[in-house]
Amino acid sequence: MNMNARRLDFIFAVLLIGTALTWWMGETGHAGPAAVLGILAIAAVKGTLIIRDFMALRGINVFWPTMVIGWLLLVLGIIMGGYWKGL
Amino acid sequence: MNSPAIADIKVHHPPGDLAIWVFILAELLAFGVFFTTYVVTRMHNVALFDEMQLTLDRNAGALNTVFLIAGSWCVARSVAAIKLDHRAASARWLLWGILAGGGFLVVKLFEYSAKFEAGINLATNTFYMFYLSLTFFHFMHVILGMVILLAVWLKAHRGGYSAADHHGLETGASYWHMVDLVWIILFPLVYVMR
Amino acid sequence: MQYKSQSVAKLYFIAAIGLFVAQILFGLVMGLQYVMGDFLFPHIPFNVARMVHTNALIVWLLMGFMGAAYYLVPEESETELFSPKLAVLMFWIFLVAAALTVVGYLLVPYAGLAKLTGNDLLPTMGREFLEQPLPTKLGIVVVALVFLFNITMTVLKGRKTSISIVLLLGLWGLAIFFLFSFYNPDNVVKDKFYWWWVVHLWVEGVWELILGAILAFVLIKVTGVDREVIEKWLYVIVTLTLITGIIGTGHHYYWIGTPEYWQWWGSIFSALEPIPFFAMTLFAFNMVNRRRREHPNKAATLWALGTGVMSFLGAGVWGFLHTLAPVNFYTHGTQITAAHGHMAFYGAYVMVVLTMISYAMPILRGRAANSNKAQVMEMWAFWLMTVAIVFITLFLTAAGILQVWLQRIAATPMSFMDTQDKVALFYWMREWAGVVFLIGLLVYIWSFFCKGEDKTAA
Amino acid sequence: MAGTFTTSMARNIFFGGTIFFLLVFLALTFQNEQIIPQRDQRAQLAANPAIAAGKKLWETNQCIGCHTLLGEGAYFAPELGNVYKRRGPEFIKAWIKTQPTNTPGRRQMPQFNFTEQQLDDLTAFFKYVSEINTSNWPPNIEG
Repeated sequence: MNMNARRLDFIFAVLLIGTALTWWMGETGHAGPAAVLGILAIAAVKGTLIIRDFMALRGINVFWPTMVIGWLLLVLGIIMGGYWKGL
Repeated sequence: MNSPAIADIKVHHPPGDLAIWVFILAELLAFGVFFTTYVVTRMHNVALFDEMQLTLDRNAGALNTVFLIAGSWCVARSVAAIKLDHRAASARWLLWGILAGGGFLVVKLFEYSAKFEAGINLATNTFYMFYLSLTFFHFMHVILGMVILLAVWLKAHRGGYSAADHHGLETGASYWHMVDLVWIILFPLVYVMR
Repeated sequence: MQYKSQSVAKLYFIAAIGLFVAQILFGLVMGLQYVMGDFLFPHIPFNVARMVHTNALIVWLLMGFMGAAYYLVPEESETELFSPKLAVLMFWIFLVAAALTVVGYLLVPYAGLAKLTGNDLLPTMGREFLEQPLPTKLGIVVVALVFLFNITMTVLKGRKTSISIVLLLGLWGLAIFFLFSFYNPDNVVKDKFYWWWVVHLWVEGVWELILGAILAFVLIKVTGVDREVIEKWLYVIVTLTLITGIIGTGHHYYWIGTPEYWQWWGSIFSALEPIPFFAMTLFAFNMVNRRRREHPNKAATLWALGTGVMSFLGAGVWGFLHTLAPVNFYTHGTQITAAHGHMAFYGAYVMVVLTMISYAMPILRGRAANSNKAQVMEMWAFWLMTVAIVFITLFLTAAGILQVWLQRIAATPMSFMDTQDKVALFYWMREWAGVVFLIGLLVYIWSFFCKGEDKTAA
Repeated sequence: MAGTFTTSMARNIFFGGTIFFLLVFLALTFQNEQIIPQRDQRAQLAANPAIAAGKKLWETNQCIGCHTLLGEGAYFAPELGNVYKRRGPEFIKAWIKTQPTNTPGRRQMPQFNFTEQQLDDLTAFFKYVSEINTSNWPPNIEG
């Protein structure tokens, strides 16, 4: 076991918790702006972890993480905007 | 093993071949436009989308999320292993990643067959047009990702990658993580949020 | 010229330019018929002029592609052509078939031509761009297959470069998708659906591979940039082309009886189609900026850069303007489509063939580049034709916008013919721009005969 | 290692990506074939041979060289996909019979010397096309 592998395991655990949380919010019928914001925040965290650690864009030329994380935040932002207008 | 985590060394390019990254950006753009279209269309059909969303199998969606992040994790571990030159472990992790992808496909096929038996197709209504289009497009990406991983595994299995040279492995891994990343948005958007 | 057999390309290029002139002349006839409806009626009705205009275009572009392939493949493969004789024979068969077809169009009423050429055996005629009689269609298949055999054998016996692989793939795709022109079901929806497998998958699919390969070849030659660099980017660009363009076919499936999901798939993927064209523009400029040598043929470089810019404008921007389903609902089947068609064909395919001719023709005539005087003249032709096509496009776009407004959006919509009268001014301006185009073309041809101090021998 | 960009990888992605998107397109085509029977009026086509005869007349007289049909064709003369609804069968037949108008300066349509039978076939074809489900295109009856 090295540092890097342990870190990956930890991130995997966080991703599982995030997924369980999203699923739970769906099961318990959470709806409305607060729920959407919460679910999108979870997705943002999960996505960022995947991009930075699994895709290993952490610590490389800023162009790449900016593009991919920028894509993630832009899409999530658009979704938030769309749900804000039509909930 | 206490060698330094190699991923922490500053490098200027993303892991894998630059060509796959151009492809990944193009794919992300296509999915991004697809998601945006979904959101805009939903704004005009909130009642329909909210009603139809309840007919989806959320448990299957969540289970598939687990499969994909597990698959992504396995492949990340495979890359971590090869960086320490643990070739057998790397190949093993890769195989687990492919199996996780297979799990995703099986669950998805059960989900689809239930929908098809109910006579649902792309012309059923706007929500199902999006549900089927988005998930099918993504489904095909999972298959493509698995094909790539399989090709990578064949080489890894023969010990073809090493700590010094694992360019192909990283290329395949980057694509596979992209498939996971897209689902991280797709699942809450189509199955959960209302 | 490195290989003797490359010289067959010359025949193809000359015939291509000849048909180009015919295309433009008939275009001017049609343009005049738009405003003087009875011009040349009943001798050359509009439909006949249009058939000659579009079919001449297709045939001369095919001739240009074939000539380009015959020039490019021996040099890339570093070997003589498999069979130069076969290439010459196919040229004459193709030219005679094309000439007979045009004569048939002009002298025999179309229904009579159909009867005469055995259309009853397998009805394939009378669909847009696929008007050719059955024997001509079969002839195209034979010529294409023999051509492909010749080229493929050449590549197989020599060096296999990325450029020749992409080119071959494009040419094979061209031949394969043409086979759908023989499928003509009674069901109009299916007829139209598979008709696009020829038309769209040609111009927004495999032809772009040919375009990319030719452009990459000329860029290597005129800039001296490493083949490695250019070939990598060629692959990236053609990848982007096909991943957007194949499903982009859906933008033709909005209103022809096909299911509505195509509106979404078609809009999304065709909206991404400008990306490969933009990449191509960047590619062309980037390579020219990084050039390692000053090639004496300045005109060829100008055409290459022009292809990058004009294909992006014509195919990319003007395509995007009306590709989204909610917009296309109003613009489908109007002059907007015609505007896009003119600039896209010129910017992408006409210009790339002229790029190749501009680069190869001086070498085929035994010099590295034409004299300064001839090049200046060729560049004048470039600007005259390019500016003319920009104005043709702008005027047709204006006519189209007005047409959409009067006929489709206004509270009391006008009839088609009344609308046409209202936009006549734009048609007149388009016709004058067309005259400028013809002048540009004549200057272009003149530049071949311009004497002057030749640049160093090839 | 990180940061390379190789021709062979670019080529593999080109082939892989192309095959992939071709497969997606074929899947969409497969679905298309399953749905169009609800939209393309094929029952009419099977029941009435005049429609196919009319389509052949439409093709062998190269009508598409001036007109559009469901928005595709030349843009020189009116849209005929919905002409049956716009004008009705009698007008269509009378119009074709009286061509050309010979009005100076006006766009001219040739005289095709159709028989009554052929005119009926053509109108049957126009009726069939006008009933295809085109997602409400054109925006209005003028085409």
